Amino acid sequence: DGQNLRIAVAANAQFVTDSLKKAFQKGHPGKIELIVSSSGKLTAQIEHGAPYDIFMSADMLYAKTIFNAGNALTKPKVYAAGKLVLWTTKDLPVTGLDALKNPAIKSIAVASPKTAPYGVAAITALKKAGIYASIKNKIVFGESISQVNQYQLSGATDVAFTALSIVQSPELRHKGKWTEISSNLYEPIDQGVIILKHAGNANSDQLKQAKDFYQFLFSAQGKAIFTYFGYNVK
Amino acid sequence: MIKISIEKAIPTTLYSQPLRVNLEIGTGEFVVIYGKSGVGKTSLLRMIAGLLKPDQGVIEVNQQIWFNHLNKVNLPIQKRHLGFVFQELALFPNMTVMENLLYAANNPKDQSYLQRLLNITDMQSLRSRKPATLSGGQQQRLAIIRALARKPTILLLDEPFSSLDYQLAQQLRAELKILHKELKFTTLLVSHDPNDINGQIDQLVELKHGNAHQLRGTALHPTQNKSSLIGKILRVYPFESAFIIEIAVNQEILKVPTDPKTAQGCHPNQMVQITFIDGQILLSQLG
Amino acid sequence: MIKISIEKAIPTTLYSQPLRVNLEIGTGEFVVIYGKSGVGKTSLLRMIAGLLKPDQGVIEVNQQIWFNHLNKVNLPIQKRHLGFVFQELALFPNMTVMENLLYAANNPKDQSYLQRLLNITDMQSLRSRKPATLSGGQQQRLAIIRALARKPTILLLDEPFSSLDYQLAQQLRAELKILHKELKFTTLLVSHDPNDINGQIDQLVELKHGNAHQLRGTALHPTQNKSSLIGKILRVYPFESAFIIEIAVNQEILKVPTDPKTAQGCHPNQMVQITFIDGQILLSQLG
Amino acid sequence: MDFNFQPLILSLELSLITTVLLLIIGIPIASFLAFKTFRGKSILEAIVSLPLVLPPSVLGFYLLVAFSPNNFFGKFLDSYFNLRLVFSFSGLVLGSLIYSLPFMIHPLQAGLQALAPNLKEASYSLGKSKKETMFKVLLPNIKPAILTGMVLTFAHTLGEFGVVLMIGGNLEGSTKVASIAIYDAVESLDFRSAHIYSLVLIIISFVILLITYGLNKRLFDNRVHL
Amino acid sequence: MDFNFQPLILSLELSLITTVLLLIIGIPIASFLAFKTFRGKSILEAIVSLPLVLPPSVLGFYLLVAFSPNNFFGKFLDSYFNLRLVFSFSGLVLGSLIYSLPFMIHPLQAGLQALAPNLKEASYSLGKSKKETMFKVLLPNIKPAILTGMVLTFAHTLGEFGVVLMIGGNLEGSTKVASIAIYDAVESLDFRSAHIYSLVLIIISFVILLITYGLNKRLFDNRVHL
Ligand SMILES: Nc1ncnc2c1ncn2[C@@H]1O[C@H](COP(=O)(O)OP(=O)(O)OP(=O)(O)O)[C@@H](O)[C@H]1O
Ligand SMILES: Nc1ncnc2c1ncn2[C@@H]1O[C@H](COP(=O)(O)OP(=O)(O)OP(=O)(O)O)[C@@H](O)[C@H]1O
Ligand SMILES: [Mg+2]
Ligand SMILES: [Mg+2]
Repeated sequence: DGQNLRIAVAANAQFVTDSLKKAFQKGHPGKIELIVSSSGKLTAQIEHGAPYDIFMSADMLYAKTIFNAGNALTKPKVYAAGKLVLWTTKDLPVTGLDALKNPAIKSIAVASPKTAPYGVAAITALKKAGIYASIKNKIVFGESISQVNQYQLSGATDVAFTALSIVQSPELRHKGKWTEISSNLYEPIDQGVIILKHAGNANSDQLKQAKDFYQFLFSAQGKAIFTYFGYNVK
Repeated sequence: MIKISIEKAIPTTLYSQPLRVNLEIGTGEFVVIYGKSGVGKTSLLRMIAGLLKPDQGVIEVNQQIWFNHLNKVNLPIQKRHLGFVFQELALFPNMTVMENLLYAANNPKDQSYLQRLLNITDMQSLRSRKPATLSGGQQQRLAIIRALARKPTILLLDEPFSSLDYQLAQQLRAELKILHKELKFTTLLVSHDPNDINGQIDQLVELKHGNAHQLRGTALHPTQNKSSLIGKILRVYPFESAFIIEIAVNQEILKVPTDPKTAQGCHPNQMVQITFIDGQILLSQLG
Repeated sequence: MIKISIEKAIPTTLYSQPLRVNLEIGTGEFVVIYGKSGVGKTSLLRMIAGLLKPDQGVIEVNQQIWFNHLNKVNLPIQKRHLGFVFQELALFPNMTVMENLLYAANNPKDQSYLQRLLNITDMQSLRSRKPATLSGGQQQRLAIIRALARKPTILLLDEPFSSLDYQLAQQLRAELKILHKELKFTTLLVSHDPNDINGQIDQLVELKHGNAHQLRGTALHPTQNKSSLIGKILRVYPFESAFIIEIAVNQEILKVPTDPKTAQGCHPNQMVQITFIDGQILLSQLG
Repeated sequence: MDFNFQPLILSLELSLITTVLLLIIGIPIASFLAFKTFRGKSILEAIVSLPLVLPPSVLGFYLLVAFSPNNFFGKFLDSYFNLRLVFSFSGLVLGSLIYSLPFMIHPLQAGLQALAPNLKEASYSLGKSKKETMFKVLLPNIKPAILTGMVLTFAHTLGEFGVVLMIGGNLEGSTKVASIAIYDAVESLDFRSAHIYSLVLIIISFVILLITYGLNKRLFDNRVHL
Repeated sequence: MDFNFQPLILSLELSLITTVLLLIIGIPIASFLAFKTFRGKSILEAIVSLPLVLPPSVLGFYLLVAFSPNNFFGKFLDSYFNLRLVFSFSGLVLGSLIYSLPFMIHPLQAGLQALAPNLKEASYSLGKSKKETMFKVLLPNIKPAILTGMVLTFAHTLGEFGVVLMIGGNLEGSTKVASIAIYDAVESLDFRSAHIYSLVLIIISFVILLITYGLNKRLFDNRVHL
C-alpha cells in the first residue's frame, strides 16, 4: 500500500480537510485517502498499527496520547482552532445564549463533553454565562459533533451547539441560522496534527508526500482555507 | 343420525377413481370400518373430523350440517365434539399421562372417571410419566383414554389396538363397549383385526376398490369373506395337546379343536358363536 | 450363534425386579418374541442393537463380543450389521420411498433386489412419495423393506405387521420367510399376533413377569395357550352361508366351519395345519 | 475513571422489557408465518428480516428522522399521545423492538414449523381453541426455539448500540445504557472504565445465560430415552 | 455526492464468506451442543452466546487489541503466518465469524434438538457413520433452522458495523464495506449518498431474502398433508 497517503481526520475537520486535499493535489499528484472517524477511535486504531500517515485530531489530547506512546514522528502542533456556534434550522430566535431560556426551545443538542471538545466548550460557555442550571434538562448529548448535526438536521432537537466550520460548509451554508458564541466564554478548541510512524516505515516517497501535506497545512494557502471554513489560525 | 355422502380425490396412483363414501349411521351405533392398507380409512376419519376437506358432498350429524360443499359450510373441528384416536397417536410430549388426560377432559373435576380410564388400561402406575418414556403399547392406551376423557359425542378410533397384546386388547374392547353403552356415544372404529370385525357391532363397513382397479363407492355391505354360525356346546374333551369341542348347529355337529385355556371356559349346553373370516375361526360365548 | 445374557433395570413401577434375559439363538434361526405390553420387548431389541446399554451381562454374536459389561466392550451399532424395524418406524421424512431404500442399501446397484422388495409390499407405485404422504400401513411396509434393503445379518422387527390388513400381512410373512431362507439372516420378530406366534418358526420366546409381580428370567418355553394339529382334508361341503371342512387327525374326524373363500382353496387329500391360540383357530395349508 | 451502575441497570431493564414485549408480539407473528400459506408470504418473511440488514446506526438514523417531531409520525405521536420517542426510554424500547424483531421471529417460526402437525390437530380435536393449543401444546414443545429467541433478543438488545446511540441522546438515567457508557469510555481513552463496564456486563450476562441454560436443560426433558 | 458500488460488493463478499464458513464451523459445534450431555455444558453454551452481549464496537475494540501486532496473538500470526488481521479483509472475516457465531449456532442447535432421536438411531442402525447421518438425514430435516441460521448470519454480517469500523479502519477496497460507507455518508451529512447506499443495500438484501424464502418453501415440502 505504498501509493496512498492516508490521512486520519477527526469528524469535525472532514469538510475542511477535503478542500485542503483538493488544493494540495493540484501541485502533488498521487492518491490521498481520508479516513474520517472520531478521534477516540482513530487513536485506538493508530495505537494498534493502523496504516495511517497523518492524524488530524479534534483536540490536542488525542494527538499527545499518540505521541507519548511513541507512535508519531512529530510533536503535536496546532493546525487550527475551532469556533463554537449556536445553530437552528427551525423558526426560532437564536440571537444569544439567553435565547435558550425561551420555552419554545425544548431540546438542545450538545456533543458529549467526554469525547468531543466542542461539547466541553459548549458546557463551559453555558456555565460561564450562568444559564447552565436553568436549561440543563433541555440538553441531549450526541456522541460527536456530527451526530449533533444529524439531530439538528432531522429536526429531533430545536437548537444545537456546533462548529462554525460545519455551518460554513458548502453542504450547510444555507441551512438555518446561527450565532457565534463569544470566544471569552470557552477555552480555545485547539486541534493538533502529527505525522505518524507508519509514514516513516513506508518508502521515502510517501514520507516526503506526508511532510509536504503537513507543511501545506501551515502554508498561506492552507491557512486561507481554514479561515474560509471558520477556523482560527495563528 | 350421521349422514355422510362425500367424494375426495386421493392423490394415489393405485386407483384412478376418487374415494366415494355414502354412509348412514344411527346415533349411538358402534361401527367398524375395514379395508386394505392405503384404501382411505384414515382419510375418511379425517374428513369426518374436519381435518381433511372433501372435494364435494355433505356431512350431516343430528340434523346439523358439518360440511356442505355447495354452501361452503365447514364446521371447525373444535365444534364437532369428537374423540379422535390418531393412527400415529399424536400424544402431547410435554405432558405426563395424567396431564394429557386432564388437558383432554372437559371437566377436570371428573377425577373418578379419569381414574377409571387409567384403571381399565392398567395405566395407574404410569400417571406421572411423559409419553417418550412409555412403551409402544402404553402410548397407544394413553391415546385411547385421552380421546375418551372428554366424553365425546362421536368417537373415531384409527386402529387403536394394533400395538396391544391379545388379552389387553380384548379387555379394552370389552371396556370400550361398556363405556359406549353407558355414555351413548357413536363409535367409528377403523380396524383390520378380526376380533373387531367379528365382534358384536351394529354395522360393518368395508372400504374397497372395484376389480377394475377403481375405488368403488362404499356402502353398508357386509364383507364377503365373513360369516358366523350360532350353536350349542354338546361336549368338551381332551385330544392330544388340545381339546375338541362338539357344537350342534342346526342339523350338523361341528367338531372344532381349541387350546386348553379356551376349553376350560366351555361347558355343555352353553351357546357359542363361531365367526370365521379369511381362514381364521373365532369362538365366542353368548349371553 | 447368538448368546444373550443381560440385565437391565427398567425404570417401571410395575415390577420391582429388573429385566433379565438369557437366550441362545442359532445362526439363521427365525425367533418370535412375545409378551405383554410394557414388559420390555422393545428394550430387549434395543439392547441387542446397541441403542440401549444393559446394566450388566454379555451379548455375543458368532464368537464376537458385542457387549460385555465387565471389560466395557460395546460394539457400536454401525458395526453390528443389523436391520431394525422400529415400532415407531423412524422413516426419513426428507427422502422418498425409493431414496429411503437407496440410502439403506449397501449396494445401490442392487436394483433388482430393491424392485423385488417394492413388489412384495405392493409399493411400486409409491416409489417417489415422501413418507408424510403415505398411509399408516404404507409407512410400515416401507420400514420393513428399508431394514431388508441392506441384506442384514440379523433382522430385528418390532411389531412390523401391526398396521397391515390380514391378507397383506400374510403375504409379507410368507415373503419374509422366503427371504430369510434365501439370505440366511437371523430373525428376531417381536409380535403379539397369533399369526406370527403360530407360524413355522424355530423358537418362541415369551417375556413374562412372574406371579409375584417380578420380571422372570426368560427362556425358550412355548406359550401355554398355543397348540397345533396336522391332518388331512376328507371333504369340503357347503353349510348355510358357510362351508364345513372335514379333517382327519389321527383317530378323530374334525368338522370345522370356514368362510367360502378359504373353502375354495381346500381340496380332499390336502394336508393342513390347524393352530389355535387364545380362542382363535387358524387353518393353513402345508406343502 | 468514571464508573457507575446506572447504565448497567438501564441496559438490563431495556433488554428485559424488549424481550418480554417481543415474545408477546413475536408469538402471533411467528405462528402466522409458520402455519399460513398465502401468496406473498415470502415478501412478508423478507420484510421481517430487513431490520437485520441495515447497519444499526443507519437504522437508528432513519428512526431518528421518523420519530422526529418535524415529521408526520413523530408529530402525530406528540400531539395525540404527548409521546416523544426521540431521546426517551420509550423510544429506545420501540427502536429495540424493531431492531430485534427478526431475532425473536425466526427461531420461533422455525420451531413451530418443525413440530409434527398432528399435535395441533390432536388438540383441536379435543375442542381446544387456537390460543389454548398454542400456549399449552405448541409452545411448550418448542422450548429450545423459544430459548434461542429470548437469548438472542436479550443479549442482542444488551449489546445494542448503534440505534440507541442515534435516538437516545445519551441521557443519564433514561437513555445512557451500558453499551453507550462503554463506548464513551473507549472514545475518551478511559480504558479502565471500559474494561470494568465490559467485565461487569459480561459477568452479569454470563450468569443470566448460565441460569437460563441450566433451567432449560432441566425443563426440557420430554425426550429422555432409557 | 460520493457513491460507488465497491463497498456494496465488499459487503456481499464478506457476508457470503462469513455465512459459508460459519455453516461449516457451526454444524459440528451445534451438533456437539445438541447431542452431548456433560458437566459444564451450560458454561459452553453461555460462552457461545457471549459475543452477542458485548456492544459490537466494544467487541471490536477488544479484537483490535487482540489482533494488534503489539500483542502476543497478533505478533504470533504476523511472524509465523505473515498474517495481519488488523485493517485487512481477513481480519474482518475473523471478526465477523466471532461476532455472528451465536446467530448460526443457536438455530442449528435448537433445530437438531427438536428432531426425533430415532431418526439418528435408524440411520446408525443402517450402518451409517455420524457424518453421513448428519448430512443425509439430520440436516435435511432441519431446513427451516438452517435457513434461519444462514439468514440471520448473512443479514447480520451485512449490517455489521461496530466491529468492522474498529478493526477495519475504513480502507477503500479492502475494509470499507457498505455499512461503513453509509455511516461515512451520514457523518459527512451527505444524506443523498446515505439514502442511495441504504436503498441499494435494502433492495439487494430483499431480493436475496425473497429468493431464499421462495426456494425454502419449495424445498421444504416433507410434511404436506392432504
Ligand atoms: N425412558 C424411560 N423411562 C422410564 N421408563 C421407561 C423408559 N422407556 C421405557 N420405559 C418402561 O420400560 C418398560 C419396557 O418398555 P418397552 O418399550 O421395552 O416395552 P415393550 O415390551 O416393547 O411394550 P409394547 O408392547 O407396549 O411396545 C415399559 O414399562 C416402559 O414404561
Ligand atoms: N399427502 C398425500 N399426498 C399423496 N397421497 C396421499 C397423501 N396422504 C395420503 N395419501 C394416499 O391416500 C391413500 C389413503 O390414505 P389413508 O391414510 O386414508 O389410508 P388407510 O386406509 O388409512 O391406510 P392404512 O390402513 O395403511 O392406514 C393412500 O394410498 C395414501 O398413499
Ligand atoms: Mg390409516
Ligand atoms: Mg415395544
